[in-house]
Amino acid sequence: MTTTESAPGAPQAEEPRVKVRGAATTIRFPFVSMVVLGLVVLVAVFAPLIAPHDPEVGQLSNKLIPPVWQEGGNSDFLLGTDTLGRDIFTRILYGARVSLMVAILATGLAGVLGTIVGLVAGFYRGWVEIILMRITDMTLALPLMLMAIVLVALLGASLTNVLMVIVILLWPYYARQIRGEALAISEEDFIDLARVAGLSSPRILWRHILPNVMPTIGVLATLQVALIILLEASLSFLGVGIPPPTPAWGLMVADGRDILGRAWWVSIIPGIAIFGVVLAANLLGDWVRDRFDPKLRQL
Amino acid sequence: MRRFILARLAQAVVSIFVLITVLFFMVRLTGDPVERMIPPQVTEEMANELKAAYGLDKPLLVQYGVFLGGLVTGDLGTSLYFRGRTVGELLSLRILPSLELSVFSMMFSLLIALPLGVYAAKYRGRGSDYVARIFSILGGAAPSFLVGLVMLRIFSVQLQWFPTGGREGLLSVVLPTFTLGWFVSAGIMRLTRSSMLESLYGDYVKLARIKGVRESVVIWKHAFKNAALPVITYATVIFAAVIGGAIVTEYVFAWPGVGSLLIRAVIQRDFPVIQGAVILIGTAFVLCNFLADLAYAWINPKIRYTR
Amino acid sequence: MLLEVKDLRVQFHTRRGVVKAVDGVSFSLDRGETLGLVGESGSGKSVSCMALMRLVEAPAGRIVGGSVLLDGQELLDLSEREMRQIRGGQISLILQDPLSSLNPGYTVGNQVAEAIRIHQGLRGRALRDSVVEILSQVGIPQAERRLKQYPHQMSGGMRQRVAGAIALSCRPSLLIADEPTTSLDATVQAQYLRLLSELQQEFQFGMIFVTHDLGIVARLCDRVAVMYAGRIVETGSTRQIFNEPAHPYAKALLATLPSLESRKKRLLTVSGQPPLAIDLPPGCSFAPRCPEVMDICTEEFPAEATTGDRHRVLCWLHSPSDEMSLSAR
Amino acid sequence: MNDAKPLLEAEDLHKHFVMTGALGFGGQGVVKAVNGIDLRLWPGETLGVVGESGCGKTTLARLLLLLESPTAGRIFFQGNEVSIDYSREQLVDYRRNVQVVFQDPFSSLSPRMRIRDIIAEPIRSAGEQSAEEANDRVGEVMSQVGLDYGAHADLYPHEFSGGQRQRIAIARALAPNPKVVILDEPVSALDVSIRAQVMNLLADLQERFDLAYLLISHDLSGVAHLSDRVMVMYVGRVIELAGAESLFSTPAHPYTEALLSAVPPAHPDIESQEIILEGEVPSPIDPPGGCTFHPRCPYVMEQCSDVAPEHGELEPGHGVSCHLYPGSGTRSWQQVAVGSQ
Repeated sequence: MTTTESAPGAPQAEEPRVKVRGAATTIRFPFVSMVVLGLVVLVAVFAPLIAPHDPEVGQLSNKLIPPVWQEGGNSDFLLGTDTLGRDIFTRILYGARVSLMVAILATGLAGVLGTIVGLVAGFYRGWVEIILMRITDMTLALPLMLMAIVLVALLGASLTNVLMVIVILLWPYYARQIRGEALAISEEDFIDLARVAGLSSPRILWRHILPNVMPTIGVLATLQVALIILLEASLSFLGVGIPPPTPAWGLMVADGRDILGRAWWVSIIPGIAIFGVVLAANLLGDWVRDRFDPKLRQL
Repeated sequence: MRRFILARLAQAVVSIFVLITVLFFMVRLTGDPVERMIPPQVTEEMANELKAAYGLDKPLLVQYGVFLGGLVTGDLGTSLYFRGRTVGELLSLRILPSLELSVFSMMFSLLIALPLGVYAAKYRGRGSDYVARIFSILGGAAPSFLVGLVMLRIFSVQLQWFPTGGREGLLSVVLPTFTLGWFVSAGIMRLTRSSMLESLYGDYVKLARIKGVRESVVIWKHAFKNAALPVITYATVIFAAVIGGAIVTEYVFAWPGVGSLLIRAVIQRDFPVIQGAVILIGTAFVLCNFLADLAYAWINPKIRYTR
Repeated sequence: MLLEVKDLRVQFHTRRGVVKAVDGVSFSLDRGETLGLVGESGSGKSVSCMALMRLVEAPAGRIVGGSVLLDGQELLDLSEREMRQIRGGQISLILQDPLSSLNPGYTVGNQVAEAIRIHQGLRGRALRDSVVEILSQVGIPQAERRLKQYPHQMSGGMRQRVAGAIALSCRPSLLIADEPTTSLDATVQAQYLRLLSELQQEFQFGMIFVTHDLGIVARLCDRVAVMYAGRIVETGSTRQIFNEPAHPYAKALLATLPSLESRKKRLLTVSGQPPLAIDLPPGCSFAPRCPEVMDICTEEFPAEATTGDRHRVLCWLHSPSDEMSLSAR
Repeated sequence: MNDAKPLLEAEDLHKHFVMTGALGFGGQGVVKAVNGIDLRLWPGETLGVVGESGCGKTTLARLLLLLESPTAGRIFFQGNEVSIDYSREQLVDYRRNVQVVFQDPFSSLSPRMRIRDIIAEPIRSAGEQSAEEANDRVGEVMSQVGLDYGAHADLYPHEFSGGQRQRIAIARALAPNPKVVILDEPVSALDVSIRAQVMNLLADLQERFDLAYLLISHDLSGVAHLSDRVMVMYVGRVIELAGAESLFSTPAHPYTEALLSAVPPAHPDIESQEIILEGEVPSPIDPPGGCTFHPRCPYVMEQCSDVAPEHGELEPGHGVSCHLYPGSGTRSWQQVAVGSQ
């Protein structure tokens, strides 16, 4: 703690502070991203209505049919079938459910947990902060993918475990960022003024700090959605994520790995689905960040 | 400065210790490794014998002590799958290939990302900026297993330019390096670009121009040196990306590194090997972070000159 | 005449429209003379200064017209390469904040040396001696020892002296000081102002001193130019402006100064706020706040009225056709 | 003015901050930001506090606002001791009566609250008024500072200019009907032409509601214009305290003298005698021994580096801490004037 006596200040602009500078690159509203993500949500919700086949059971007689536009394709199986004769199109639709569910739940849980920890650590100084931040830093000091692989492997591959592990590994990102924000906001004069007005600490936290970190939480959440989808897909691909026969995209990519030469579509089509969704989520995240919280551009 | 180094070193050691401890107890508490491994038809007697052979019949804390003692002497235990081979032996064969892949990809991504980031910032909003940003956006969104598989399909299966896997000769390193390097460079480029933008608008850059310094010197000497600071700070993120990406990339290309050993051990439930691999990768990760901190302190005179 | 600026115009293209940050600025300056450039934030003072060095942030900002003659040489026509020789060589600038204007990554010695190396081509021992000399000249004690220090190891006053050393290291004929003392304490500001005048005595450079503090103008400057919304609304000798301000805005600025003498009396005020340069009212930009506003003020921009002794004003109260009457109405 | 008891009183206030190393261990020193300050603020008066950076004036304000707890010393309001450690109920009365306006009009207003809620906050937290009464009060204070309730109450801070924001901050401070308002550099962030508007407003409000102001500023002319008495601080201590006219016309302490001379004159024809001090304000981490001003003092004597001078009265109402005036007043004004030749 040091005293900061403000130096005789220069007069500041009378006009509202102009936002130039930094990475506020004009990213236009990510219309395409919104359409893609909206589509994925719709597909996920209505998968049972749209899907032409059963996602988990196929007929071996139908195995490895190429997509409809290739020679030997069959309009019954738009995107072809896998080694067990399951319709890839159907599995992609159902796979969207898995990806979205993991992404939304993990983002939400990690966000709530991290925000609480971050706010408490940023506002109440002393040993509470030290302990919380040590735990946060310790978790952050571990390689994400490695820990995810090992934890899921130890706990056993299941949807719940994947979700839990992702939350355990990702909440510290919120906690650290939110704590920093909370610290910065605590320095603002309006917090002192709220004290002078007689507000209690919990009230200040609720009325003044939380509303001002909300944009950051939103930005982090949008950015993490993409990361989580990618992480879940990688885990499933490695065989330590969602267990078969659930149609998870990562798992589907792994299915076709050994027959890449003969049947590229088994791997590549779900891979493109992952890529598309992650790309859309990333672009949206970038836009949200630049629009609402340019300070965070380094994430 | 010395104090700073010592403090960071202590932090790194504590991190590694916590990692090891947590790992040990997690492995033991999530189920007896031998029981998970042995086939159901094995009699209890044989199982107990096996447990005794691996020292699993002793109390947990004693096991922990033995485990720590083993660590100190470099003994990481024996593999459950490859009978009779020690974990240390298995790992030592894998370290060099892993190191090779990481170093190649890191160099590749730095060579691409730093200049790209700098020029994207300088020509912000123009052609080269867009090229750079598309490169990084795609790299950040494409899962490395997909990139790897597409590469394999096109360059190995179709064109047969490169081997489909393994580590034989220089050619075999090209595809894994690109796959891992692209993913990593996406992050570095974004960081470099944004921190360059910040420093290009700084007053000291203005002052350099006022002094009549040439534009290229303004950019590389004045702006870049300060822009590099946050990039180094975020080296943590970058190393995490290399190490995480390396596991997947090694697996896709059947690269004989620690990552693919780990995945195989996970599938085979070979717990001593998992433990060993995690300790190795985790330690490397923590050490890299420590080195990044040092580099940061060394570049940043504000830390260097505060004892 | 050392410097002659005629009808300088700078525009910024922003998403909200074209900002005429500097809109036809003219003034001149002799060697050894100090011009105080006074105005509120956003009036275009700093942009004008950067424009003199042709350092308006591209691509948003552009010098769209006018002429800048330094020793008779048109700066706006020079190539970028020739202009680099002028910057730091013949024209120097001291920025407002000495903390952010020095590069945190290099030693003080290195940063002072850079300009000398570029413009005078000195190397090695000679360069080092020259750096030490200029640092001592700006009053940095034990300059030799300071060479290896980083900016963050110095106090604010010392840093601003270093900035001064960088600016003066190549003996410029024109020094622009953009509010160099606003971040300094009063007693340190006094030291710095004294230093600047002493150095000016010695080197006889012309100086443009940008400030919002009329007291500094009174103490330091020979002449004053008052800026409002991108234009110089009045310029003249410091005495003329302080004794007989002609433009209502200049009058207002002087009248609003608090002091011991004004104790417990009401200060005169100008209502309203300075306009944004983006949507300037038609006619005179000051008209909406002017206590002496007339019909014509909101319709047409006033032409310049001038008297013989370089006292000029942009105001309908002083019609250019008549003999200028400074005690208007 | 002096017939009543002082409203706000501070007795030998100290605030020391312990500096810790970058990683949180190893004490690196103690910043004596405020180092023994006595202060009395009477009803309806303006006490100016001037000093350069690091003199402790902002810390003093934070202590008086009960935002920091003093390392030593006591604070009284209307004769009753107050402390940051008191229960909320006991503090309500103090919080309502002692309000503040800070320097930065941008940082003072929470960006995500409407003006109405910002101004109402200090009334609501006291919890004595109904929502309607609070709203009426908001309208009342807004018109007192020259804002339009109908047009402005539902806007957010970013829709206002700096000058207007400062008016909002003043309205908020006035809302609970305080007796004391601490003004921490209230106009220094504003443009020159806006400053005068806000200073007039402050003077009007003071007269209308009989407010006591503690005006903290580095701007001597502003302080001279508004203050009845002025306190000069240097590195955590009060070195001179006097009525404004007396202080500005006959400063006693060499530092005050230099500080006044450092203020540029209001007119080019005023021949001011400049006293240029050597060096800069010392850091409060490791201030010089004895009189903290001695390394820069033009009249420095032997004892100055060893013994810190006592605060003594030169004449009633004019106190100074300086060895030039042993036993306060033995060395006359004329002698000092001669010394400065």
